[in-house]
Amino acid sequence: MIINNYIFIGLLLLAAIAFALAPILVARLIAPRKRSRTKSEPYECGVLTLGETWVRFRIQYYIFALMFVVFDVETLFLFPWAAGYASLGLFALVEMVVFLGFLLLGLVYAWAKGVLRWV
Amino acid sequence: MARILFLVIAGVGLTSALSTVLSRNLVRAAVSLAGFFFTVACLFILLEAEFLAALQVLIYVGAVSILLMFGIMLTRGVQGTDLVSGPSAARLPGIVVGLVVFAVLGYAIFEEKGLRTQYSWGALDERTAIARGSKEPGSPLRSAVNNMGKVVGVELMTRYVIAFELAGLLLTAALVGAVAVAHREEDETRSTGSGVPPEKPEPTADKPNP
Amino acid sequence: MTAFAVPTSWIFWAQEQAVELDRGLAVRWGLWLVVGFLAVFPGIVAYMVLLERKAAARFQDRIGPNRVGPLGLLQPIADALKLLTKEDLVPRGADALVHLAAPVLVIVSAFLMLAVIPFAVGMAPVDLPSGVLYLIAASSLSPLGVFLAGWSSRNKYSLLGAMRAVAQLVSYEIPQVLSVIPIVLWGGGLSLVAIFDKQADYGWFIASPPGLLAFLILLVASIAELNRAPFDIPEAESEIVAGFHTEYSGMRFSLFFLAEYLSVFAVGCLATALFLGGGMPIPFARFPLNLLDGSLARLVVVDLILLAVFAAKVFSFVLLMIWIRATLLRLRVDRLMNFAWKYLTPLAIVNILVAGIWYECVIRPGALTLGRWLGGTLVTGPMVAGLVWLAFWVNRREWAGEAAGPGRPSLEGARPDWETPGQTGASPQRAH
Amino acid sequence: MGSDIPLSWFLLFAAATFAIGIIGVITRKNPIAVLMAIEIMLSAANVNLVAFWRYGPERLDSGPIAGIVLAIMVITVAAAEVAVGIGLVILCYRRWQAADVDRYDSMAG
Amino acid sequence: MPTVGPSTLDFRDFFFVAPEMLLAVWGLVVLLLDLWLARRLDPAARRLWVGRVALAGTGLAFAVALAVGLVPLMARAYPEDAGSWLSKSTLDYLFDTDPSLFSGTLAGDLQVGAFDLLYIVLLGLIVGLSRAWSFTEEWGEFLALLFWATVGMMLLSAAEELITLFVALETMTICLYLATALEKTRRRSAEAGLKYFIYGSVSSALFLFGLSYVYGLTGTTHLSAIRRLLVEAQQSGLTANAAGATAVLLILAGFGFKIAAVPFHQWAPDAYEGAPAPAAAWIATGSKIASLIAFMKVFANALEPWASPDSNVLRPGWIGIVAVVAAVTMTYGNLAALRQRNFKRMLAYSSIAHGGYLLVGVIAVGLAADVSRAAGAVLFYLVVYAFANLGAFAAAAWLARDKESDQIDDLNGLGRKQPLLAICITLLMLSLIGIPPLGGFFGKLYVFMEALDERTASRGSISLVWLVGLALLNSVVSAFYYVRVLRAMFLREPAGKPMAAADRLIALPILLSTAVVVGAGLTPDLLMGVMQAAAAPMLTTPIVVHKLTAPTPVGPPAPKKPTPAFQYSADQMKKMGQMATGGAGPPGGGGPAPKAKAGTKSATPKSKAQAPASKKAENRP
Repeated sequence: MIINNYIFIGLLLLAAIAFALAPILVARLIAPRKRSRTKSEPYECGVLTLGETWVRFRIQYYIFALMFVVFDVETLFLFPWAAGYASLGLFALVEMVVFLGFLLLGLVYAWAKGVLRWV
Repeated sequence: MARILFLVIAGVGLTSALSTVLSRNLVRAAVSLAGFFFTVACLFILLEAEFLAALQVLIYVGAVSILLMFGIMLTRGVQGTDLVSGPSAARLPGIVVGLVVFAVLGYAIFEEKGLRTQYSWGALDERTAIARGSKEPGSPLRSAVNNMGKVVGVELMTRYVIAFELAGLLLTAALVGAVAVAHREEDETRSTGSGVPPEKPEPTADKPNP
Repeated sequence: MTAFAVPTSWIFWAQEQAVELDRGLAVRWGLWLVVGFLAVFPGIVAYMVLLERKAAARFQDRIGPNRVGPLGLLQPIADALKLLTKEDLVPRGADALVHLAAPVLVIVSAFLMLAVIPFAVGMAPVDLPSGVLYLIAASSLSPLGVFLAGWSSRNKYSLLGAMRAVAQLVSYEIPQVLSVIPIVLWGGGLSLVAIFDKQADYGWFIASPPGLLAFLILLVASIAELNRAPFDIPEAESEIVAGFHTEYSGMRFSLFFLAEYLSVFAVGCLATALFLGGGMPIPFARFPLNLLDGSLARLVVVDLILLAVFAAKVFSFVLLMIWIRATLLRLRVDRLMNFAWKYLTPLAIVNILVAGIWYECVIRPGALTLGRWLGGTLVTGPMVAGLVWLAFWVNRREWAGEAAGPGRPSLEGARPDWETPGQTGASPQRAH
Repeated sequence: MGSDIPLSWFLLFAAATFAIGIIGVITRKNPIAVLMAIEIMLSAANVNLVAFWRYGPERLDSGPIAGIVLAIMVITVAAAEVAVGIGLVILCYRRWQAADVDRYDSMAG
Repeated sequence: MPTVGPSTLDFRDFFFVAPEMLLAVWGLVVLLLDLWLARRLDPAARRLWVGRVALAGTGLAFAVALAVGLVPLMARAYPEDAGSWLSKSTLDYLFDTDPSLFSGTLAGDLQVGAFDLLYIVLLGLIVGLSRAWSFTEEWGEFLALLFWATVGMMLLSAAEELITLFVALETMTICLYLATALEKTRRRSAEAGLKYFIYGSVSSALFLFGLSYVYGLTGTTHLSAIRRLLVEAQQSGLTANAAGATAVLLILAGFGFKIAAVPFHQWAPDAYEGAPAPAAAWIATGSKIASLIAFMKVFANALEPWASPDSNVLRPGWIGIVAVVAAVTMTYGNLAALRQRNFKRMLAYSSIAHGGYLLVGVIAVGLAADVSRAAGAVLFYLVVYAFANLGAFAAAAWLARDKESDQIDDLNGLGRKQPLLAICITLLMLSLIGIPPLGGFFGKLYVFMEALDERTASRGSISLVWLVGLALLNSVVSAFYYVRVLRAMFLREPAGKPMAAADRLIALPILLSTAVVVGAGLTPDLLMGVMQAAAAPMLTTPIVVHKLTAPTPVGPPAPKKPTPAFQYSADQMKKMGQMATGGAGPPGGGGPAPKAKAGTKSATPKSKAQAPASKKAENRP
C-alpha cells in the first residue's frame, strides 16, 4: 500500500530530528555554560543596539516572493503534464505552449517594468 | 494503527490551526500555519493522495508561508508582534459563530439519511478498496491512486483543459496585478502618515528610489 | 513498479512494492535507517568536509589539514569533538523554541531528499510513485528554516541576512524545479526508479541538447541553493556580520554547516540519478542490467557495479562543486538576482518546450536508434544554442555596464536596502 | 494495519478546521491574520474534497479524479489569493501607515 | 462501467471558445504595448494610443463572437451548400443546438453566444469610458485586468461544471480586486480593494466548502449529472438531507457575495465608491450578470430537485431562503439608498436593490413550469439593468473627471449646460425605477408576471404574491432617490466649477445605453423572444464525452485565432485509440448522462421553437 512507503518517510523524519537534536543535548551536557549579560546581548559588532530592532524593508522582497509563488504554482501544473505526456498526443504540447506563453509573458512584463532589479 | 496515526495528526493539526488564529505574535502564527499545512499534507497521505500531499508541502509550506512572513516583515518590522490589534471586540461573537458552524456541520455529517440510498457519510467506514499489488490496470480509481500524477495530467489536458488554461490566465493576472499594485512610481505623491499610533517612532518618510 | 522485481523476496535489497508490514520490510527499513541514514551518510558527509578542505588547499598550493591522524584522516572526528564542547548561546529575547527548530528543519530537509534516490537496482530506500515531486517538496523546506533562523535570533542584522538569503534561495529554486521537469517528461512518470529504467533504455538524459541545458541549469541553481561559491552572499565574511546564523554558536551552528554538506551530497545524488543514469557506467549500453537473470549472485554483482559507478559519479559531482568554489569570484547581489530571473528561469521554461520536441522526435516513435537520436539532436541542438545566445543577447545592455535604458536609474546612486528610522538617507551608501 | 479510518473522522477534522478559520476571520483585525484564517478555511475544503474522492463510490461522470483536480485548482487559487492579498495589504499599509482593518474608515455611510 | 476520460479532445470545441482566447491574448498585447510605449510617449498620448488598441481588440472580439454565433446558424439554415463545404461529422457537430464542449465542462448554446456579445459590447463601452481621464499610472495593467475579468465572466456564464465554474469565478473576482486598487493616487482605492478582497476571499472559501459537500453527496462535478443523481435520490423517497441543506446555504453565501445580497453586501458601497468609475461599472454590470447566470445554472439546473417545498430538504427548499434574502435585499438596498449623498454609493445601493428583484426572478425560474420563459424574463431584466447601470456609471465617471467628487449635488444645473445628456441620464434613471415606456418597466413586468403565474404558485406551496407586492412597493420607494438626481440636474443652479463638455468617450456609453433602454421599452417582445430562445438550452446541457472524432480541417473560415488543426496519421490514431483503452482504464461505466434530447439530434434541423418545449417536458420529472 502507498502508506507503507510513507511510514518509512515518517520514521526517517523522526530519525533526522533525533540526529539533529542529539548533539545539541550532548553539547548541553558537556559544554561549559556561563551565563552573563553581555554574552547574551544580540551581536552588533561591538556597537550597542541603536533603538529597538525596528526596520522596514523595501518592496523588492515582496516582489521576488510573489514571483516565486506564481512560478512555483506553475510547476504544480507542469508536473502532471510531464508525467502524463506519454498517453497524450501532440495537442498537449500545444496547450502547454499556451500555458507557458502566458506565464513567460508575465515574467517579461515584470522584467520590462523594472521590478526585478535588486536596487 | 491507521486510526491512531490519524488521531495524532488531527490533534497536531487542530492545535496548530488554533494557535495560528489565537497567537499574538504574527510570525509565530505563520510558523504554526506552516505546521498546519504540513499536517494537512500528512492527512492527504493517509488518504493515499500522495501526489497532492507533495504539492501541498511544495506550494503551501514552501511558498505561501514564506510570502506571508515577508508580508509580515514588510508591514510590521522585526518583532512581527501584532502591535495594533488588541483583544478585538469581536472575539466572543466570533467564537460563538465558529461553534455554531461546527455544530451544524457535525450534525450534517452524522445525519443518518444519506443522499445515496444505502448509506450516509456517518456510516461510511470502509474506503473503496483497491486491489493490492496486482499489476493489471484495474478500476480507474486504482490507476488514479497508484500513479496519480499521470492520471491528473491526462485529465487536466483533456477533460478540464479550459480550467487548466484559465488557471494559467489567473496566475498571470495575479502576477501582473500584484506587481502593478505594489510598484511605486518615482514621482508618486507621498501620503503623509497622519494619525500614526503613538508607540511607533515618527513616521519614516517613504523615500522613492532615485 | 520496478521492472526487476526479483522473485526471491527474502533478499534484503529486494523491492516489494506493496508488502504488508512484515518482518522482511521492517528489517529492510531498520537497516536503511540505522546503517544508511545514521551512519554511512553522516560519515560520507564528514569526510566530504575534509575532502573540501584538502582540495581547496590543493588549489591554493598548500597541504590542508594533516595533523590529526595519518594524512589528517581523523580531522572530522576532531572537529566534531571540538564543536561538542563549545558553549551554545541563545541571545536574550530570542524565541528559544523557533531558534532551535530552524537548524533542525534545515537538517530534516536535507535528510528527506535522500530517502528516494535509487542507488542501484532495488537499492532505493523507498520507491514512491511521485518520487521527483517528493524530492522537490523536501528541498523546498530549507528556505523556511533559514528565515526562521534569521527571525528568531531577534537581531537586526541576522534578520536582514535571512531575508536576503531567502530571497536568493527562493529565486534559484524556480530554475532548479523547472530543470527537473524535462526529466519527468522523458521518464514518463514521477517515480525515480521508472526514470532509472528509462535511462537504461534511452541512454543518459544528459546526452541530449535540452538535457544538457537542463543539467547546467540544475548545476548552477543547486550551487546557489546551497549558498556556495559564487552565490554565497548570505554567508560572505565581508557581508552583514555573518548573515542569518550570526546568533548561532556551538553545535547549532555546526548543524547548519552539516546540513549544507548533506545537501551537497543529496543534490549530487539527485543529479546523478536524474541526469547521469545513476549507476549505469556506459551512456547508451544496458551493460550491467543485461547480466541480471534473477539469481542472487548476479544481483549482488550487478548492484556492486552500479553502486561503485554511482559513487564515482557523485564523487566527481562534489569535486566539480569544490572546484567551482575554489576558483570563481562572488557575484554582486543584484547581478546574482538578475542571473536567476533574467537568464535561468526563461531558459528553463523554454527548455521544457524543447524537451517536448525532443520527446516527439526520439522517445515517442519507440526504441532508441542512432538515426532518431541524431535527428533529435539536429532538431533541438540549434534550438538550445539559439536560446542560450538569445538569453545573453537580450541582456546585452547589462553586460555593457552602462545604465540600462534612459529611464532606469544607474546603480551608482543605489540606496541601502533598508531604511532605519531617523536616517534621512543623507549619505547614499554603495549597494552591498 | 488496523481497520480503515472512517470517512466521518476526516469530515469532522475538516469541519473543525473550517470553524477555526471562521473564528480567525471574525476575531482577528490584522489583514494578514485574516488572510491566514482564509487559507485555513480553503485547506479544510481541500481535505473534504480528497476525503470524498477516496471514500466516494466510483461514480465517474466527471472522470476518476475530479476531486483531486478541484483540490489542485483550490491550491492555485489560494496561492494567487495570498499573493494578491499581501500586495493589497502592503499598498494599504503604505497609504495608511497602519495595517488593521478598523482604522480604514475614509468612506463612511 | 465508469466513463473513461477522452484520451484526446475534440479540437472543434476551441472554435466556440475563440472570443475568450482572443480577449485573453489581447490583454497581454495591451499590457506589453503599454510598457513599450511608456518609455517613448508622454502619459496622455500613451493612454490614448493604448486605449485605441484596446478598443480595436474589443471590435475584433465582437467580430469573432459574431462569427462563432453565425456559423452554426448558417450551417443549420442552409444544410445543403454547407454540406459541400463541411465534412459530415462537422455538420452533425454544428447542428447540435446545445453543444456540450470539452466533454461537458462548457456550454456553447445561444445563451452563451448572446451573452458573449453583451459582455464584449459592455467591455468596449467601459474601455472607451476609461480613456476619458487618467486616474491611474498603471494604464496597460488596468485594461489588461478588465480584459481578463471579461474572459472570466464569459466562461463563468458558460460553465456547466463546478471546477470550471470555480476557476472562472475566481479569475473574474481577482482581476476585479486588482482593478479596484489601481487608482493609487487616492487612499480610498486601496481601502476599497482590500475590503473587497477580504469579503471576496471569505465568501469564496464558504462557496468552496459548499461545493465540496455537493461533490461529496453526488460524487460528480457536472451540473447535469448532479441533477440526474438528485432526481434519482428523490424518486427513491429520500429527500431530507442536512448535508444538502448546509451545501445549499454555503453556496448561497458564495453567490450572495457576488450578487451583493444583504447578508454579504457590506463590501459593495465601499468598493463601488473607492474603485475608479470604469472598474466600478464593470463590477456593477458584468460581474453581477455572470454571477447571476451561474447562480441560475447551479440552483435552477443542478439543485432544482431541492427547489420546491415538497423536497423538504429544509422545509421550503432553497426557494424559501432565496425568497427571504430577496425581500431583505430589496428593502435594505432601497432604504439605504434614500440617504445617500454620494452618487456612486447611491448606485451601489440601487444595484443591491436590483439584485433583490433579480432573485425574485430566479425563484420564478426555480418554480416555473415553462423554465425557458421564466429564465428569459430574468435574462431580459439583466440586459436592461446592465445598460442602465453602465450609463449611470458613465455619468459618475463624467462627474469624477470634471468635478473630482462624486456628490449628487455637483450635478447641479447639468440640464441647462448639456440638455441632451441630461435627458439621457433622466431616461436611464426612469428605467431603473421601472417607469412604463422604458425597458426597465418591461423587465420588472415580465419577472413579476412569471412570479405570479398561477401554475408557478400552485406548484410550490408558498405563494409569491407577498414577495411581488414588496418588490412593487420597493420600486415606488426607489423613485425618491433616483428623482433626487433629476432634481439636482434640472432644478438646481449650477454651482462651483462648470462641468466640461462631455467628449465622445463619455457621451457614447450614455447615448448607447439610453438607446438600448428605450429600444427595449418600445419593442420588448423582440428582445424577449431572443432572450427566451437563448434561455431554452441554458438549463439542460448534457454531458457528452467526445470520442476521438477525425478532426478533419474545419470548413468555415478559421476565426482570427487559428485553431490548431492536426492531421493524424492512421497508425497514430490507432495507437491513441488503443492507448485510450489501455492508458486510462476500461471504457467508462455509468456512461454519460443519457442525452436529454436524443430526439432533436437528427440530420434535418428541427425548428427551434418546437425543440425546446419537447426537451423541457422530458426533463421535468
